[in-house]
Amino acid sequence: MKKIINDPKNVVEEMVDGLVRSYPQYLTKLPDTEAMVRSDQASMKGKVGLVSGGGSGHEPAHAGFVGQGMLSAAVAGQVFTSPTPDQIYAAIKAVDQGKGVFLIIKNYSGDVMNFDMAKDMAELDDIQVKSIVVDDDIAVKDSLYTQGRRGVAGTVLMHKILGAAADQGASLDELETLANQVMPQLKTIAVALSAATVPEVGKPGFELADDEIEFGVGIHSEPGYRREKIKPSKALVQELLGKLDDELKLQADHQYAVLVNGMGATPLMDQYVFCHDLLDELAARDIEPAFMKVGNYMTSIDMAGISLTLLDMTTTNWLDYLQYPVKTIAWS
Amino acid sequence: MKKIINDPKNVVEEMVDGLVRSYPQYLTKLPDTEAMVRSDQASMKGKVGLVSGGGSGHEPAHAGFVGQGMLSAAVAGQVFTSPTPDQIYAAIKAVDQGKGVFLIIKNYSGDVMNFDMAKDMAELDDIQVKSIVVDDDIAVKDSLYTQGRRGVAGTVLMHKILGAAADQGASLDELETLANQVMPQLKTIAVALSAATVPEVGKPGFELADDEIEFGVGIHSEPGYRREKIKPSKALVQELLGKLDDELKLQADHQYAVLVNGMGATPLMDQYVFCHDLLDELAARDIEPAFMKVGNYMTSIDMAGISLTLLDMTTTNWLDYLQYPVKTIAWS
Amino acid sequence: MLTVENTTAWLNQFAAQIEQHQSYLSELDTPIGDGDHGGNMARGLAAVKTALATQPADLTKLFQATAMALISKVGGASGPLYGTAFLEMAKQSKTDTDLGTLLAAALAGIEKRGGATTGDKTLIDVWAPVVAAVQAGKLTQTVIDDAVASTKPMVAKKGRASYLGERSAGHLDPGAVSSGYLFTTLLATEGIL
Amino acid sequence: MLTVENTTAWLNQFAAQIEQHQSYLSELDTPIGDGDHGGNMARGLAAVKTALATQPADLTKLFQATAMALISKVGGASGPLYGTAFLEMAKQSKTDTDLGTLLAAALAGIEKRGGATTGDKTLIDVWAPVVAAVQAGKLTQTVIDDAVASTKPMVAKKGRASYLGERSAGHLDPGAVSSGYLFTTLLATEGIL
Ligand SMILES: Nc1ncnc2c1ncn2[C@@H]1O[C@H](COP(=O)(O)OP(=O)(O)O)[C@@H](O)[C@H]1O
Ligand SMILES: Nc1ncnc2c1ncn2[C@@H]1O[C@H](COP(=O)(O)OP(=O)(O)O)[C@@H](O)[C@H]1O
Ligand SMILES: [Mg+2]
Ligand SMILES: [Mg+2]
Ligand SMILES: [Mg+2]
Ligand SMILES: [Mg+2]
Repeated sequence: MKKIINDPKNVVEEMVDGLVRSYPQYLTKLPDTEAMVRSDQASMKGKVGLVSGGGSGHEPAHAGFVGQGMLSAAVAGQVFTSPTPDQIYAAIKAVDQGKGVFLIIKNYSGDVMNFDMAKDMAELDDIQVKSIVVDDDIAVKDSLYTQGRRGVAGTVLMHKILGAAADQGASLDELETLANQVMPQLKTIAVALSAATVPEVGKPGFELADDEIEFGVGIHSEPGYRREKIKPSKALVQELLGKLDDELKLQADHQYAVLVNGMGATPLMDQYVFCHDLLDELAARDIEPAFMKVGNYMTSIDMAGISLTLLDMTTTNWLDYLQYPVKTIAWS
Repeated sequence: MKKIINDPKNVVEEMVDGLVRSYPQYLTKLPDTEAMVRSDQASMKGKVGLVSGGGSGHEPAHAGFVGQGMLSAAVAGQVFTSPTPDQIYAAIKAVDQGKGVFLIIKNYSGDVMNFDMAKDMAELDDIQVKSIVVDDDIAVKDSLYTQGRRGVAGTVLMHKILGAAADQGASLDELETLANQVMPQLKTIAVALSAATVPEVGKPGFELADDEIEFGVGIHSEPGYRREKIKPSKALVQELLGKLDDELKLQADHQYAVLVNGMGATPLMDQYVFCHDLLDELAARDIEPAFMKVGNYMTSIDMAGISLTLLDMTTTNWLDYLQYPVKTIAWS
Repeated sequence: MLTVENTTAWLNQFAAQIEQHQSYLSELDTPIGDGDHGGNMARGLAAVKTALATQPADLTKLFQATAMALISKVGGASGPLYGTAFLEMAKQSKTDTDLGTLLAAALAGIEKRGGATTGDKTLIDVWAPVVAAVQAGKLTQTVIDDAVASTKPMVAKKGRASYLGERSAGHLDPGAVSSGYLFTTLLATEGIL
Repeated sequence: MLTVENTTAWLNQFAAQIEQHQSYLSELDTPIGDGDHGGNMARGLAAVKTALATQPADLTKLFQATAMALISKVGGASGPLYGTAFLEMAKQSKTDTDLGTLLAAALAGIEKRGGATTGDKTLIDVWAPVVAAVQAGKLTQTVIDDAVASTKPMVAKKGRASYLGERSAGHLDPGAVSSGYLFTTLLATEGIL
C-alpha cells in the first residue's frame, strides 16, 4: 500500500483538517467532531437544513457538496464507517434554523441506524427531523429479505435537487415529498477494475486479475455481485445501460439526467471515452440526455471503475433544480 | 493494462467526442480536428482570444478550462503528444476577434515547436499572435544547455490569471506583460508513487517498487530526477516545500496562492492529508495562503502522485484574477 | 450475579480480546464487508476502557457509560447495535439486574434497531442462542463456539454481507465473532455465571 | 540522383521500417521519454504513404506533400522536426535537387527549429555525420550505424530526455534511431546514391 498519508489511524482527522483549512470560505468544522458546516451562515437563514454524510473515503462526497444551493452540513465518519449519532446530532443542531432539518441517508445498515439515533436525539431537543434513505444502486435485488439496495452516486443528484428546493424555501414536508418522488426514478450501477485500499487495512478489498472486472460493486470495496473478463468500454456501456433499461424502462420521449461517476483512480480520459459510447448507445434508443455530469463525485478511495446513474425527470421541474446555481467545492 | 477504453488508437478521438457531447454548453469541436472552442460565442466578442492545449492525458486540462473567464479554446493532441500546427491554427482562427490571440504553451520541445509553427500560419493570415511559454517545474535545472524547465500544473494558474484579465478586456500586449510578470513567481514540484500507462504503450512509463517514490516527475510519465523510499505525507511536504522555498524564498509577509494537484489516481483523501501537513508547514513559516485549490487539475492519466504549486502574488492584484468568476467544466 | 466489579472485569477482558483480534475481525470483514469491523470495535472498546477506569457508581451507570462510549466511538453497523444493547441493559438494570433478563432486553434492542432476525447471518445468530442458554442456566463455551460457527454457511440477508448474495456463504460473520468474544469473556469472568 | 520514382520508393521503404519497428521506437522512448515516438512516426508515415500514392508532379511537390503529412500527423517533437526537414527540402528543390544540398538544407532547418546541436543526444547526432558523408560522397551503413550508436552514452541536453540528466546516458535516442531508418533506406534505394 503506497499512499500519501501519515499514520493510517489519523487519516480522517488530518483529512478533514486539511480540507476545512484549505476551503474555510465553504466549510467550518464543529469542535470535537468531524462534522463540517456551511461557512456561509447567511445563506442558511430561515431555510430547512440539509444534512448528509457517511463513512470517509467517498470524497468529494459529502463535504464537497456543502454550500449554498446544496448541503448545510456533512458528517465524516471513519473510513468506510458510518459516523456516530452524537456527531450527526451536532450537525443537525448547528444548521437548524427552526424550520426543521432534512437528512439524506445512504442505505447501509450502519448509516441508517446512526442517523436514526441522531434523529432521536434531535427530536428530544424539539428539532423537527425528516429524512430520505437513498437506495439507487440496482446491482443488488431489493427484497424484504435483504438489507435493501445500497445508496451510491445517485445520492449526489438527491443532494442537488433537494438543495435547490431548500434554497428556494421549500418546507420540511415539501422536501420529504420531493425526495420520495425522486427516489424511484434514480438508478445507478457500477463496475470496478480494481478494489479500494482502506489505509488501516493496508490491502485491496478484493483482488482482480489483470483481465478481470467486478460487476455490481458498491462504494465500500466489498466484492460485487459478479466477476467477469474485462470488456471494451462500448461493451461495458451496453451491459450497464441494459441493466438500467430493465429497471427504468428507457423511452425516447422521456427526459433523463445522467451522472457518469469515476470511482477514484479512473482517469477522465476513460470516463470521456465511456461517455462517447454511452451517448451513442442512448442515441440508438433515440435518447439525448437533458443534463449530464462527468467526473469524480462519489468515489471509493482509489478504486478504479465507473458508476452510471440515470434519473428520469419526465414531467417534473427537476432539471431546474439540477441547473440551479450552487456555491460548493465540488459541484459548479 | 486495464482501462475503460476501446481500441487504444482511437482514445483521443473518442474522448474528445465524449467530452464535447457531454458538455455542449461549454465546448464545440472544430470539424476534422481535436480542437475545442468555447460554445459561448458572445462572451468572446471583442476580447483577445486565449488558446492552450497539448498532448492528451492531462484531463481536465486543458478543455476543462475553456469558458468565460478562462480559455477560448483548447487543442488536444494524441496522448502525451503535442498537437499539430494545423489544428492549433484552426483554433486560433476560430477564436480571433480581431484583437489578437494569446497562446499559453507548456515548455516541451514539441509543444513549443508546434505552437510556433501555428503562430507562423496565423500571422500569414494577419492574425496577431503572442505567447507565453510556461516553465514552472523546478525539478529540473534551468540552463542554456538543457531543454529548460517543464510546464506543469502551474499552467492552470496562468490560464486563470490571463483568462480573467482577457475577460476584463486586456489587450494582447497587456496579456503578454502580465504573463511575463507571473512566470517567475510561479513554481511547481511533483512526486509520483506510480507512473502513468499510455493506452497505446500498454504498460507504465517506469516501475516503482511498493516502497518507492519518484521525485521530480513531470506530467508525461518520463522518469523523474530521483528515486527514494516512500515517506509519510509530512516528510513529503517538508521536502517539496523546502525545494520551493529554495526557489521562491518564502516570506511571512508575502501573499501566496497554492495549488495542490492530484496526478490522476491519488484520492482526494490523500490530497487533503497532504494539505493538512502543508498548511502546518506553512504556518510554521508564519504563512497562510491567500488562495488555495486542491484537486485534479493537470493530471498524468493514471499516475499516483501530487504536485505542489506556489505563486507569489505579493504587491499584485492577481488574487482578484484568481477569484474572478468563470464558467468552465473544471474550475469553479 | 453481576456487580460493578465483575462487570468491569468482564468488559475489560472483552476489550482485551477485541484489541488482540482486531486484525482478524477486519480480515473476516473483508471478503463479505468493507474491512473495518476490527478497527471499529477496537476504537469503541478503547473508549469503554477509558470510561470504566473511573469506577461507575452502579450497574446502571456502568452500562450507560459503556453504551455512550460504544455509540460515540464505534460507528458503522456494529456501533448502534452494541450501543443499543448496552443502552437497553442500562434501562433494564434500573429494575432488574438478572443477567438473563438484561441480555434478553439487549437482544430485543438489537433486533429492533437493526431489523434482523436469526438466520440473517449477523451477530444476532450468536446473541439469540447464548441469551437462551443464559436464561436456562446452561451457557457453555460450546454453545458460544457453535453459535459463531453456525454463521459460516449462512447466506447473509442483512448488513453489508447481504450485497454479495450467495457469495457470502462460507465465511464467518465478523459481528458474530466479536459477539463470541463478548460471551466467552462473560463466561470466563469469575462470579458472573 | 533523386527522381520522383526513387524518392517515392525511398520514403515508402522508410514508412515500412517505421511500421515494422514502431514498438521498438516507443520502447526506446520509455526510459528517457514518454513512450510515444513509435506511434507518432507510424501515424505520420502512414499519412506520407497515402499522400504519395498519387504520384506527385515533381520532387518539390513530393517533398511538400511529405512535409505536410508529417507536420499534420506526427505531433510531438519529432513532427515539427521531420516536417521542417522535408519543408526545407521542398524549398531547396526548386533550385537544386542535389541530395547533399537538400539534406544540408534539411539539417539546417532542424537545427533552427529545435535549437539543438550535435552532442545534445538528438536525431541531429545522426543527421550531421550522415549529411557530411553524403556531401563527401562517402555514405555507408557503418556511418549510419555508428552515428546512431554514438547517442547511447550521451547525456541529453535537449528534448524530453534532458529532464533525466545523467540518467539519460546509456540509452539510445529514439529520434536518432528513426533517423537511422531514414538514411538506411535512402542508402538501400536503387538509383539514389
Ligand atoms: N441489521 C443488522 N442487524 C444485526 N446485525 C447487523 C446488522 N447489520 C450489520 N450487522 C452486524 O454488523 C457487523 C458488521 O459491523 P461493521 O463492519 O462494524 O459495520 P459496517 O457493516 O457498517 O462496516 C456484521 O458482521 C453483522 O454481524
Ligand atoms: N530540440 C530538439 N532538437 C532536435 N531533436 C529533438 C529535439 N527535441 C526532441 N528531439 C528529438 O525528438 C525525439 C523524440 O520524439 P517524440 O518522442 O516523437 O516527441 P516527444 O519528445 O514530444 O514525445 C528525440 O528522441 C529527439 O531525437
Ligand atoms: Mg463500515
Ligand atoms: Mg510526446
Ligand atoms: Mg464493516
Ligand atoms: Mg516521446
